[in-house]
Amino acid sequence: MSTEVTSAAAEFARRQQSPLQRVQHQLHGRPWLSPLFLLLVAFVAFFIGSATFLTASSMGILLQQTAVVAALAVGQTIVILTAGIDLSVGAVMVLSMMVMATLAKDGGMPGILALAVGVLLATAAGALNGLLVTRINLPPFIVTLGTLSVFTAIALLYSGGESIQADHLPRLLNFLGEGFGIGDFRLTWGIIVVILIYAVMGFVLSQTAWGRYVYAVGDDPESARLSGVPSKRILLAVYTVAGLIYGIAAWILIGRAGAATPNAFPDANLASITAVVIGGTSLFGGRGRLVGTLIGALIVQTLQFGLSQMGVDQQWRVLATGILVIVAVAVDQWIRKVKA
Amino acid sequence: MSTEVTSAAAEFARRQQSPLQRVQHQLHGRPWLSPLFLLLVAFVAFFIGSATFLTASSMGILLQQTAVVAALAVGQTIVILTAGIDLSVGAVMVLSMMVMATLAKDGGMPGILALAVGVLLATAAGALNGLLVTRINLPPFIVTLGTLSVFTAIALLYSGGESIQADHLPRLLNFLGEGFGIGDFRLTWGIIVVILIYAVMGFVLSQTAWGRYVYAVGDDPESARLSGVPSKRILLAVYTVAGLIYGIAAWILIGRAGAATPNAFPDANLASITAVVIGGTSLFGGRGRLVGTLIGALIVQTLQFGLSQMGVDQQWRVLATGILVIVAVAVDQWIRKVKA
Amino acid sequence: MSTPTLEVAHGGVPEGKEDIYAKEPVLSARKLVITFGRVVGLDGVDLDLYPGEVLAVIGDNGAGKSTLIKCLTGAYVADSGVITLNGQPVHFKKPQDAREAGIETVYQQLAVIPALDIASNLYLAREERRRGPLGSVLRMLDKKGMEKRAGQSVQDLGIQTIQNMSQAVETLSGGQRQAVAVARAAAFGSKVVVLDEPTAALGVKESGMVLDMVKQLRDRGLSVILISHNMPHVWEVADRIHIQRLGGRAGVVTPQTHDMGEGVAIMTGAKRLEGSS
Amino acid sequence: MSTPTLEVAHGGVPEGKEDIYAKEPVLSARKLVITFGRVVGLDGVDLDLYPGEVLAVIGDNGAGKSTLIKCLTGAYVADSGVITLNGQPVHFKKPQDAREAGIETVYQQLAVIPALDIASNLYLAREERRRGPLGSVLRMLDKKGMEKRAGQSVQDLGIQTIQNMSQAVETLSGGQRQAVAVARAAAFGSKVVVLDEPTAALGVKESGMVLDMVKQLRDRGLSVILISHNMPHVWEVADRIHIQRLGGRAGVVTPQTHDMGEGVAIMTGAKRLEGSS
Amino acid sequence: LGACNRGSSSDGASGAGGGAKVGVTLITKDSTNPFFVAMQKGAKADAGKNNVKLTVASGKQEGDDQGQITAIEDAIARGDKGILITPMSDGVNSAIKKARDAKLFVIALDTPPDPADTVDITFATNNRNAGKLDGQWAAAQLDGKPAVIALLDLFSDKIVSVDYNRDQGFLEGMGIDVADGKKNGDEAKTGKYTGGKGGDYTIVCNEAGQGAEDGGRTAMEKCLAKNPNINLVYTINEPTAVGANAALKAANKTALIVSVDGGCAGVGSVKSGVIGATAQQYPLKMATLGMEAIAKIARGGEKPQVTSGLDFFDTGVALVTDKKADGVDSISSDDGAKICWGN
Ligand SMILES: Nc1ncnc2c1ncn2[C@@H]1O[C@H](COP(=O)(O)OP(=O)(O)OP(=O)(O)O)[C@@H](O)[C@H]1O
Ligand SMILES: Nc1ncnc2c1ncn2[C@@H]1O[C@H](COP(=O)(O)OP(=O)(O)OP(=O)(O)O)[C@@H](O)[C@H]1O
Ligand SMILES: [Mg+2]
Ligand SMILES: [Mg+2]
Repeated sequence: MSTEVTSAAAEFARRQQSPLQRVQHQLHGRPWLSPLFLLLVAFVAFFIGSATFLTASSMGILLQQTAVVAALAVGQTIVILTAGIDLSVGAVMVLSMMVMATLAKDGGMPGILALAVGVLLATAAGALNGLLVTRINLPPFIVTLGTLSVFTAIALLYSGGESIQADHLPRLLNFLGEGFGIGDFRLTWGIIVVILIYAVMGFVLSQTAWGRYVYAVGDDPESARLSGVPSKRILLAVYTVAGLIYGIAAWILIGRAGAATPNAFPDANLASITAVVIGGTSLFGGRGRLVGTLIGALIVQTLQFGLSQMGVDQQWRVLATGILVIVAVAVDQWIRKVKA
Repeated sequence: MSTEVTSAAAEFARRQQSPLQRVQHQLHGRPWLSPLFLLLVAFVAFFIGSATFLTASSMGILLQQTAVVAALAVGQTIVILTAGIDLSVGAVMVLSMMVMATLAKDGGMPGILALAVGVLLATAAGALNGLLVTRINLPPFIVTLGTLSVFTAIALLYSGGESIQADHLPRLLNFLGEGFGIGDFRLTWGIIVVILIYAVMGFVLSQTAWGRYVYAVGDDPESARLSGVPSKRILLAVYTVAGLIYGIAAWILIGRAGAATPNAFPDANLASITAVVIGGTSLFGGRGRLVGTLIGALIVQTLQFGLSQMGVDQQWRVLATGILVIVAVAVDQWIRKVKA
Repeated sequence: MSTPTLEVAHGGVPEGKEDIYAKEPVLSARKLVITFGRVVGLDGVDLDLYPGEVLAVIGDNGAGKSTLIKCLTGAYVADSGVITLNGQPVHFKKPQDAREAGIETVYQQLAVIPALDIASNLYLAREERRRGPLGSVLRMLDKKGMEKRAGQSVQDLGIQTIQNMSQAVETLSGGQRQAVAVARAAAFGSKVVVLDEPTAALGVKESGMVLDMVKQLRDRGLSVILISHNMPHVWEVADRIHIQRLGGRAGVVTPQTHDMGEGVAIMTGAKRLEGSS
Repeated sequence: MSTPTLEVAHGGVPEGKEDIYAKEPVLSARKLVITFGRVVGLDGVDLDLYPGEVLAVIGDNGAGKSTLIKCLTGAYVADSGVITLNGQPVHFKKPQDAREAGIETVYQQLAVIPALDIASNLYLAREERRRGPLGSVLRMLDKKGMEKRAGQSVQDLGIQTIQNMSQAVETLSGGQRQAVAVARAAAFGSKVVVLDEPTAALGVKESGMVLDMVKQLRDRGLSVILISHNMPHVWEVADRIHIQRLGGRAGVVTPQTHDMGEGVAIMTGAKRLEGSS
Repeated sequence: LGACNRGSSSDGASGAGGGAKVGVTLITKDSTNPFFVAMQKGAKADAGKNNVKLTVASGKQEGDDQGQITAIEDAIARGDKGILITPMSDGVNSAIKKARDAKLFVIALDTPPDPADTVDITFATNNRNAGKLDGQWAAAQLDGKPAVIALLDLFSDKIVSVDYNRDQGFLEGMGIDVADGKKNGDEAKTGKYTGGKGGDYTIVCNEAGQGAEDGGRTAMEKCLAKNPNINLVYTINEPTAVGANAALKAANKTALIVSVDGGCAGVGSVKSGVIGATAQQYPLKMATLGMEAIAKIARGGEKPQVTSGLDFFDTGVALVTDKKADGVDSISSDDGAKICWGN
C-alpha cells in the first residue's frame, strides 16, 4: 500500500472538529471518564442551584450517605458481571445486622465475636446463593428472589421485629459510624472501609486471573467453560464474596443508623442495581468496571441530595430524579457513541 | 452405514427406564408441561393440607387474585423476550387507573371515554419507554427505572394521593369486577379479559412474523439486524403494546379493588417479572413461551393462597414462599435437564 | 518499494464479456473510509460491480474484506466515501435498507438466530403468510409451507444430514448452519448477492454446490460478490478479482490475465500491480 | 448395498511409521453414543489416536466430527461408550478435565471471550503471574509479558494485520479470531492437540503456517487430531484419516493407500470400504 | 415486657366460652414495622385465651393495597369469623365490604377507615391527635422562641394517611396553618405559630425517612445541610427520631425531637433525653380488644360500642415526656414504660 491510500483515513482523522466534539473525543477514549464528567456537571449545576450544596460538611454527608449503597453495589457488581443478579442484597445485610446486634446484646457476646459471626453468616448466605446457582443450575434471579424471602423472614423471626439501639451494642459494632473531620469535612471509618473494599476488589478484578474469569464467565459462559475456566467455582466464589461484602455493609449500616433494625434500607436491591447499571456495567454480564459503580452510586446520591438542598418538594423530587437518571445515562451514551 | 452401527444408538434408546424416568422423559419432550405438572403437584399438596383450598369458590378467588398480575406479566413477557425489562409496569398501570377514575369522577367524562383516554395514556407511556430505548439507545433497565419514578410522581401529583371509590365511577369502569358464577365458582369479566389477552398475544407471538421478530431481536439483536429484521420498529411496538396491556390491567384492577388508588400495587414489578421467569422465559431474551408466564403467575398465587388457607402466618408464609419458589424451579430444571 | 511489479489490470475486462462492462455498474463505491477508534478498517477503497458478473474479493486475514462488504450493505456506515446503486447515490443506514434495494448478504458471522429453527431462520424478515383471510387478516404464517420449502433449499445445497427440520440452528453443525445462511441469500437475492466466505465451513460436495449456485445466480443476471480464501474456487467462478490489502485495494485482476500464484503474491504484498496506488 | 467397495484399510498403518503403531494409543474411544433428543449425534464410534501421529477426521457436514471430538474432550459427556487415555478409562465431565489431562482443543466455534482482548484470550485459564511477591502473594498477572508473548504467537501464524493488540477479540476479523484460538492450543498442548477446522477462516499463507505448526507439534511427539474439509491439507499432513459418516465411522485410511477422490467417495457414501461396518 | 400493657385490656372479658375455635385474621399494613410486629405478637399471645385460631397476614409493604385485598379474600375463603385490619387506604374498602357481605365481622385497628362505617367498628387512636399533642407540647416548650422546624415524614413516593395525619396534626398543634390538611409540605415555609406563647417559625424541610433509623438519619442530614439552626424536629416514628438524633449528634447540634408511637424503645429514648416527647399509642390494646370482640360476637355476644362522641372506639393516646408543659396532658417516661409495647 502507498501513501496516497493511507491518506484517506488520515485525512478523515484530520477533519474539522468543534470544541464540543473534541471533549467528546477525549471522553470517548477514556470511557470511565464519562460518568465522572456527568458527576462533575451535576456538581456544577447544584452548586449554582443551591448555596448549601457544595460545602465541606455537605460533601462529607454526601459520602456518608453513599457509603452503604456503594458497599452493597460492589457485591452486586461482581454478581452482575457474571450475568447474574442479586435480589437478596438487602436481605442478607439485614439478617447479618440483626444477628450481630442480637448476639452482642442478648447473647452478651463480645463485639468482635458478634461481628465475626454476623459477617460469616452473610458469607454463608452468599455461598448458599452460589450453591443453588451452580449445583442446581437455577437462574440467579429465582435463587435470590427465593432467598430474599427466606432471609427476610428469618431476620424478622429471629429479631422478633424489634430494633436494637446503638447504646445496647459494644463500641466495635458502632465503630464505623465514628470518624474524623478535616475542618467541616467529616469522614467516617465506614467510608474508609468502603474505599478499601473498592480498592481491593478493583485490584482483584483487573489484576488477577480470578477477575478475568469473572468477566469471561459473564460474557460467554459456554466459551469460558470450553476454554477451561472453572466456571462453577468462580460463580460460587463470586456469590460468596458478595455475601461477605454485604456482611461488611451490615457493619457499616449499624454504625450509620445508630441501630440495627429489621426494616432498614428497604430499597437496597433496586438502589444497588441502579448504581451498577448507571456505572456502565451491562446487565448481560462480562462488561463493566467497578469504578463505574462507585461513580454510579455517587451520581444517584448526588441527585437526591442536590435536589433536596434546592428545596424541591418531595414528589417533584421523585419526578426529577427519574428524569435526571435518564438524562445522565443518555449523555453517557452520547459520549460513548460518537466516533473517535 | 449399516444396521450394526445404527443399533448402538437404538440400543441406548431401548435401555431400561424406571417409571419416574418415563414421566420425566414425557415431560422433557413437552417442556411447557413441566410447570403445569408443578402446578398440579402444588394443588394436590394443598388439597391435602387444607380443607378450604380446593373448593369451587376458592378456585374462583384464586383466579381473581391472579388476574391483574397475569395481565401485567403479558406485557412484561414480551419486553423480556426482547432482552429488555420493564420496571414501570406498576407505575404505568396506576397512572392510567388514576387518570381513568379522575376523568370519570371529577371531569364527569362518560365511562367509555375515560377508559379510552386512560388506556391510550398507558399506551403512550409504553411508547415513551420504547422511544427512549430505541432512539437514544438506553438500556431498558435505566429507561423504565426513570419512568417508574416519573409516572409514579405524576400519578401522585395528579391524584393528590386520594383514592376514588367505585361508587363514584361509571359502571363501565367497574365492569370487569363483575362476573358470573357457575355454582360457587365465580368468574369475573376481568378473568375473561385476561384469558383473551393471553389468547391474542399467544397467537401473535407464535403465529405471526411480528412474533418471530420479537424472539429474533431478543435472542441475537445483531443477527436480527443483519437479517433485515426492523429491530427498532419491533422494539418500539413491543413497549407500546406492553403499555396498552398495562392500561387494560388498570381497568381490571379498578374492578377488582373497587377503587382507584395511587398506591395500588407496589410490588407489581417484582411480581410480574417473577411470573415470567418462573414460567421459563429467559431474562436474556429470545427464549420462552407466553403460556409459561400464565402458569408462572398461577404457581406463585397458588403457593400464597394455599399457604394462607393452611393458616400459615405471614412471616412463615414469606419463608415458605421463598423456599417453594426455589424448589419449584429446581424441579422444573431437573425435568428439563434429563436426557430423553 | 522494491517489490516486483506486475502488468496493470486495473479495470481489466474478462474476455468474451465485454458487453457487461460497457454497462453502468450496478453497485459502485468510491473512497470508502471507516475507522474503529485507532484501528483503520478501510482506507479509501473503490469498488465496481457490474450487472451479471461474479466479482471475487480476496485478501489476507484482516485485509478489510468483511468490513468492505459491511459498508456496502448497510451493516456499517462508512465514515466517508460514496456508494451508488445503478448510478444513484445511496445511504444505507441499516442492512434492511440494502435488502430492500435488492442486495442480499451472507455475512461471515452468518447472522442466524440461534434459538429459532431452520425454516424460521431461512424466512426471517421474508415470512410468507397463509392464503386466504387467515393470512391476510390474521396475518398467520404459512409455517408448514415455509418448513417444506426450507428443507428443499437446504437439501439443494447438498446438506442431507439434518435429521429434524425443527431443530434450533444453534444445535446445527457449523456447515449446516452456514448452508442455512447461504440458502437464504440464494432464495431472496433480486439484484446483488454478497457472500462472505460462504464455503468456509462446508464440505467438498457442499462447497461445489454453492459454486454451482453462484454460477446460476450469475446466469440469471444477478451480480455476485464472493469473498473467499479458496483460490481454486475463486479462479473457477470469478469474472474479476478485487484484491484487498491492508485496508486498501491492491488492484483488480481477471482470472485470465493473472494466475493464482500472482493473485496470492499481490494479496500478500510479495508483488504489486504496476501503477497501482 | 450396491455401492462399490474399496480395499480394507481399517487400522492401516502408514509406511515407515510402524513403530508408532506398535505402541499403545494415547487416546482411544469405543462405541461412543450420544443423542440429542430425537437426533442421533454419534452412533457407536471407535477411534484410536497414537502418540506422535496426526489423525485427520473428515466427513460431510453434520457427519458428527465436531460431536465426536467434543465427546473426547469433555465438552459433551457421551451417553454410553468408553474413553481411555494411555490405556486408563477416563471420565471427562468438563473441558477443564481434559485440559488438565494434557488435551488442548480448538473448537469449531472457537470458544473465545468476545469482550476480552487478544492476550487475555490466549492466556485464558493459563494466566502467568508476575515474578516476586506481587505475583506469588498478590497474585498479580504479568499483563505486559503475556501481551508481548501473545503478539508473538499470533504473528507466528502469519497474522500481521492486527493493528492494536489490546483490541477485544469481538472486533477482530474472522481469520484473526481463529488465529487467536489456534495459537492458544499450539502454545499449551502437552499431549494431544485437537483442531476442529482450524484453517476454515484463514487465508492461504496463514493456513500454510497452521499446517507447519501441526507438523511441528507432531515432531515434538504430540498427537494431533485434525478436522478439516480441505482435502489437500489433510492428505498433506495426516498420518491416518478417520472417515466419519452419518454419525458413524465409515473407516480409517492412510494417504498412501487411498487418494483424495477415494476419500471423498467414502465420505459421501459413493464407495465404501470392504468389510467395514 | 410487652405483657405489662396487655393486662389493662384483656382483664374483663376473655370470652373463652367453650365451643370450637373461632377463626380470626389479623391483617396489618406490613410485617416489618415494629408497631405492626408488636400488634401481631400481642394478638398471637392472646389468641389462645380467647380460643381463637389466629392467622396473621399483611401487605408486602406500606401501600400494598393489593396484598391486603388478597388477605381479606383469603380470610373469606378460609371461613374465618372475623377480620382485624389496619386498612392501608380506602382502596381496600370494597374488599372489606365483600367480607362483611360474607358475614365476617370486620374491625379496623389503628387507622379508621373512610367512611367509618366501612367496618363494623374501629379500635384506633387518632393519629392526627397524636401529632397535635406533639405540636402543642413543642410550642409550649419553645416558649415564644422562633421555631426552626424539620419535618421527617414517611414516604416521598407514596401518600398514606398516617403520614399526613401525624405531620399535619403536629403543625396544627403548633398552631400553623396547614393549607390542605391531607397534603404534607404545602404550608407556608415561614410565618407565625400560635401555639404556646406563639412566635415565628421556619419550616426547613419535609424529608422522607422510610420510618427507619438509616432513612431518618439521611433525612435529617439533608435538613441540617440546608439549615444548621434547626431546633425542632418532628419525626413520623421513633426509629426515625433515633436516626435524626444520630445526625444531630454527628453535627454537634441539639434540637427538640418529637415523635409518635410510644414503643418501649421510644419511651426509653424519652427517658434518656433523646426524644423530647412522644405520643404513645397502644397497638396491643387495639389487637386484643378487637379479638375479644370478635370472639364474643362469634359466640353470640354483644357488639362493642364506639366511644361516645367519636365514630370509633378510642384506644387512647398519651403524650410521654419528662418535661411537662402547661396545658398539655402528659405522662412521665416511667409511667409510659409501664404500658409501652415492644421491648
Ligand atoms: N468493530 C471493530 N472494531 C475494531 N476493529 C475492527 C472492527 N471490525 C473490524 N476491525 C478490524 O479491521 C480489520 C479488517 O477486518 P475485516 O473483518 O474486514 O477483515 P477480513 O478481510 O474480512 O479478514 P478475514 O479474512 O479474517 O475475515 C481487522 O484488523 C479488524 O481487526
Ligand atoms: N446440541 C445438539 N442438539 C441437537 N442436535 C445436535 C446438537 N449438536 C449436534 N447436533 C446434530 O448432530 C449432527 C452432527 O453434528 P456435528 O457438529 O458433529 O457435525 P460435523 O461433522 O462437525 O459437521 P460440520 O462439518 O458441518 O462441522 C448434526 O446433524 C447436528 O445437527
Ligand atoms: Mg472477513
Ligand atoms: Mg463441525
